[in-house]
Amino acid sequence: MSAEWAIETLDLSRTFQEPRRLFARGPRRSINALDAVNLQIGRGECVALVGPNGAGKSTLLRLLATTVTPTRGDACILGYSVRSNPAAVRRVIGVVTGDDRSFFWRLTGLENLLFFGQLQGLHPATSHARAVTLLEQLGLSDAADQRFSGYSAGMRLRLGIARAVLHSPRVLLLDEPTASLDLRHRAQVLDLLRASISPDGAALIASHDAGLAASLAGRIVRLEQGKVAPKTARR
Amino acid sequence: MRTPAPETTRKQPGRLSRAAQRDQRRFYLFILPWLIGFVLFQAGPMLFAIGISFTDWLLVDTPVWRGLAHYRTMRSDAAFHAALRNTLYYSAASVPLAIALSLGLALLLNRRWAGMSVFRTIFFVPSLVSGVAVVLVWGWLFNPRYGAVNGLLGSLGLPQPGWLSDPRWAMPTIILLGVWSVGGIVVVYLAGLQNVPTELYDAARIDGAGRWQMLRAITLPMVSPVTFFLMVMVTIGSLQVFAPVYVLTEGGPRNATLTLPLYIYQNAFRFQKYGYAAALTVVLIVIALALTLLQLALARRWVYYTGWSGR
Amino acid sequence: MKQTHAPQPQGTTGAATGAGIRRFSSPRARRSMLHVVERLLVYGVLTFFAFLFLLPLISMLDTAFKPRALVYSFPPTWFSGDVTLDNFRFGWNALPFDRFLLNTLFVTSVSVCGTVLSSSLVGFGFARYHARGAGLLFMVMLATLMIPPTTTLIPRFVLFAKLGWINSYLPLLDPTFFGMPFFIFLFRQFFRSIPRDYFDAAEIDGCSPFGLYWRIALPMARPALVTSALFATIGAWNDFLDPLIFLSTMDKFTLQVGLATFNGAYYSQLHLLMPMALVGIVPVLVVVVVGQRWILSGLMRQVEK
Amino acid sequence: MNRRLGRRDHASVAVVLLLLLTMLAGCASPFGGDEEERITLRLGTQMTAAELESFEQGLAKIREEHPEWDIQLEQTPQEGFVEKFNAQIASNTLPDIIQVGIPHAQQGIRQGVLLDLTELIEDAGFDPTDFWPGALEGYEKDGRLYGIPLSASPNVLFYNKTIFDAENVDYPTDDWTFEDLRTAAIALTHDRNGNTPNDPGFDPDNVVQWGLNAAPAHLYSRAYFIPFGGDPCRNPACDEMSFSAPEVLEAMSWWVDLVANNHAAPYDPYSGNQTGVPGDPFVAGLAAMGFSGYFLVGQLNASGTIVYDIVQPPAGPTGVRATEFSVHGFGIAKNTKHPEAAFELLRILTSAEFTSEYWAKPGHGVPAAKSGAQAVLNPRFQPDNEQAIIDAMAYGSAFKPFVEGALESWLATVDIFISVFKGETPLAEGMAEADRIIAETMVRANSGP
Repeated sequence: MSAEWAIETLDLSRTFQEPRRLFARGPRRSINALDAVNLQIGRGECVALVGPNGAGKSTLLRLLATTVTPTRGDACILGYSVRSNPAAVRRVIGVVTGDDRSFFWRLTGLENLLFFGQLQGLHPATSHARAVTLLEQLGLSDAADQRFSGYSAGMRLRLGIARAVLHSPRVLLLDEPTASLDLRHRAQVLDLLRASISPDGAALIASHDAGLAASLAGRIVRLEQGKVAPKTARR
Repeated sequence: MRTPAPETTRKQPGRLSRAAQRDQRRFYLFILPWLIGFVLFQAGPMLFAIGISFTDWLLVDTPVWRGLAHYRTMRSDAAFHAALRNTLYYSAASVPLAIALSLGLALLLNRRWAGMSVFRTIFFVPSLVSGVAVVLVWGWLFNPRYGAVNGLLGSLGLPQPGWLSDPRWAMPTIILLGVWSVGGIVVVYLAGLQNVPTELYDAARIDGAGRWQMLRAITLPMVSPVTFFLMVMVTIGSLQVFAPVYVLTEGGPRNATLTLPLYIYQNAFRFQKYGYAAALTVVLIVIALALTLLQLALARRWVYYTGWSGR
Repeated sequence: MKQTHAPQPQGTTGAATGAGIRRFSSPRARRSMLHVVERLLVYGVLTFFAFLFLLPLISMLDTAFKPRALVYSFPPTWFSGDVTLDNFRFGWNALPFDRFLLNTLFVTSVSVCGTVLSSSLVGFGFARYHARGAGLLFMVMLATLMIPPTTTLIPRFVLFAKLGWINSYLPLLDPTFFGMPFFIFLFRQFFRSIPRDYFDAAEIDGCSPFGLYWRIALPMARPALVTSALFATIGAWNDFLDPLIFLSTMDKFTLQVGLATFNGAYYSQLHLLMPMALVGIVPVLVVVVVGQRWILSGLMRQVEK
Repeated sequence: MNRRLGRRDHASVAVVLLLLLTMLAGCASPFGGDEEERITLRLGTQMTAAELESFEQGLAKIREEHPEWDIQLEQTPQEGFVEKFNAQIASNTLPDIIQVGIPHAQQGIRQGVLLDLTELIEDAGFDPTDFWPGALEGYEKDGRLYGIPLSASPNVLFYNKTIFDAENVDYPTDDWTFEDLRTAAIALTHDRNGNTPNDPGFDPDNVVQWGLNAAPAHLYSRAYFIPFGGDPCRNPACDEMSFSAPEVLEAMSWWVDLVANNHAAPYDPYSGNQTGVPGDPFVAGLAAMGFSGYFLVGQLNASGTIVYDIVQPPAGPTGVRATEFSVHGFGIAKNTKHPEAAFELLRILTSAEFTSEYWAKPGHGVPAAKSGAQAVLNPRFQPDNEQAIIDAMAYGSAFKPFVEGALESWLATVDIFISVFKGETPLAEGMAEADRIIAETMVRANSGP
């Protein structure tokens, strides 16, 4: 299956319902986190996703990463629909989320990468070599054999980036990849990301970091209240 | 899980650091309620039971010192041997059965489909109904002549065992009855499954993990502290199986369902041999302690605690 | 709105609707087939087990609602179709069940509060702090669970008789405020699956040890909290031996002791025992249904994020 | 920051301690005391709900007539009575008056916690000869009386009229001998092809209807042996037993014959060999006859599905009859502060007037006082022949043996009886083994504390 766009969304919407509470009165509130977003990202493109907190950036990334299913609409990544073929989508994407609970806290950084490499179906030797290289590129070599629970916030984030690019995915979905990084590590991350964007794929980066957007992204998309803000849709 | 990395946090042998001293103080502060309660309500009766095991006592007189006589009696007591054998048999069969079944059911129930809450409640109901009423009902259901169970088996053309009246079937029947109240374990497992971070599943799913892989690599290790808890508790509970054998079989037929707790009860309240009953209790506690220590020792190999260094 | 569209296998009008885009996802049919099969399988297995689990309850219901004569007829008749509420009426009036229910409610609510508060506190101590002797104490605590309750019954009765507590609720309620081993262990296990960082971070922010327990540990172990409350409720509600021994007069009886009064050595009033046993289940059933929702509300919260 | 932490530390300690102190303070609350001069009498019962209902009516009347007494009813369900009784003995807190059956009365006597009533009886001019001797003997030891029976129900022969009619067999009569019983039992037994045990093609593995549901299943089955002249008890207290004495073996062989050769009675001690338990063939309408106590009357009348009547237990070859009582009665705690008042209350509770009004008429049992026995005659309900019960009272006796090791001997020998009846062990060999075990388990009781 081929597709013109690396990432394409059609009326992509997601509504969240307030969690059911005991003794709550009245109907449950629902929140439109994302409201009919239409977006096309071309091959080889790197797009920065900006907007205030709560604008729906994370939701959009989660929808594209197939961890949340759309309420309405659909999105395609390299022609694969997140709705009907999430397995195929997962094979082509690499994701960074800020969640440090997505690692095994009692395993070392390297062990964590090897575990996820194994899930991705990489050959153990390949996986190990690639993990060691990535850890070095991200300045984590010294901490490779240290338990994840002992990592600082910045180290956790960098390990997350290593995990995202471990299997050389064609499409990168990054949520705040440079938050809480010092300048040296930020530069390392930017270098790695620049090198990791495949000409055949794309990268979508949600960030508050204006510099990152400027240096990495060819285009900025602005989300406001779950919608694409019209003026900034194209640069 | 895999090889443990060297501990990075402080830990030096010998004299306690100030932090360790502070930890120590706080530890005792937190467990103070239990310590007080233990000394007030439990230590006494426990020591009393152990003490009585070296004596003959008839409730009203002063206990007569018998030394280890009761423990020597056990060696040649055929009923005790039967009770020991039956109790271990019950544990060995019912613990894995209960754990596996409840984990399986919890995994099936842990989804947001319609009707799941109904199923969850249904599985929990048998553990709500306790006491004589339900044991009597078991008696009816498994009555070899008129019971619904044999009626059902008969209409399916299957053999109809004598259940509780057949020495070969009696213990399996009791085990089956025990599994019925597995609903409580299911609920603990459900709570444990709730504590597994969904982020970990998301990350693994994005990285292409299948269901089987996620179950083996994430769910099982993440609920392993709960599994460990349940294994210890279910084992201890299985060593105390009493109500069904007491009400339904009184240990029969031919001692096939005589369990250690029932034999202890019979000695204390039927035969008025309190000393011997206490000695049997000590043996039961020793067995339970040994099994628990074994489980604790093995736990290091398979129980995964997030972020806590093992003890 | 968009004008162009990605080339699609089947060709499209280009209408930017959810329905339009769905067409370029051919594996959908197969996937939903799998989905249906999975659902059927899961529901099938669950229904099978549900039937097995409900058998005794069905039998009880059947007994409770059928006319007295049929209760004692053998071989038993199942679902005669003859339904009556007489058994409930006679059962309710045979003994002061309203009193029993109130007593049980009181005993249960106090002991649940005691159990959950004290056990979570102690469990936190065991989970969070390293100390000399902690391992030994933990084993001692577990050891108290290993004694068959009938063995310590007489020494306990002697103790409470000396204190003058017989025929009061103190022997039932008091121990619950000093931590129940089962629940201590449960809380320890759940607290240990909370990453240590949360506590370290809070401690650095000036949180007191009690604050760590109250504001970090308890909220994060909400499923455990609800689970233990649930178990404490059921345990206290169904407790039989202790109330039976420590309570003497009918005005103090709990439900289970009252129920046992229908059961004699020679002759049991099954037609009254079964309906009243069912009535006794109802309050705990409500607690279970509500409690389970609470345990699982964690799941909803995660999705919300 | 450290100091602040410290303060919070203390605060949490304070909270915990406060909690504990509150609890301890609550614990210290004393038991209610007596302010008046009324005599407090604790009355311990172990009744079922139905028994309590009528008993409390009677008690209300007593309270009215004796305002000087403050009677506190302490009820324990029968299921937990043993535990409570023992705990009360150990803590020296037995109620002033306590309801006990024979085994527990005998335990209380052995342990010296029941009051010897002999003097009180004499002082009060109370006449124990108005009680059936078989009911009274359960409360006796060495010629002293420690309790008074309230009710005593003998086992009688129940028969299902419908089955007798269908098989065209004459109903049992009070003159029956055990040979009449055997003949009828064989005629009433059927396999699923309709053959009786006397027919050539009889299939003993597929019996669908039994003639009799009874067999001596354990060492308490004394009444099954006595009519044949084979009482296994060797002395009045029955703390010596023999099942291998020739006359006992002969009596036993009659029963083995009935079960193993005539196939006229089922042998399945764990699912309803005893008549009156749920699932037993007589109550199910699948056995023509069965031995049971008075309690079965209430149960059968409640279901109303079985048309039946009763007769006395059959006589043995020499005309001897025997039956056993299930007895309930009251004793007085040795440490009671008010022995006279307690005895007066006990006397009222066991009097013919009280027991016939509040025990026999509601159908709970037969008054142990002879003058109250007529109260069981009830023309309105089945059975018609209630007189059989009163007649059986005369030769009824208490369940024996009384001794401490008896329950242990019983449990230890049950299997031997099974294997003898199943033909796995020869009769003489099995009974010799039973004697060996009985001698061993009863030895402690005989040597005594």
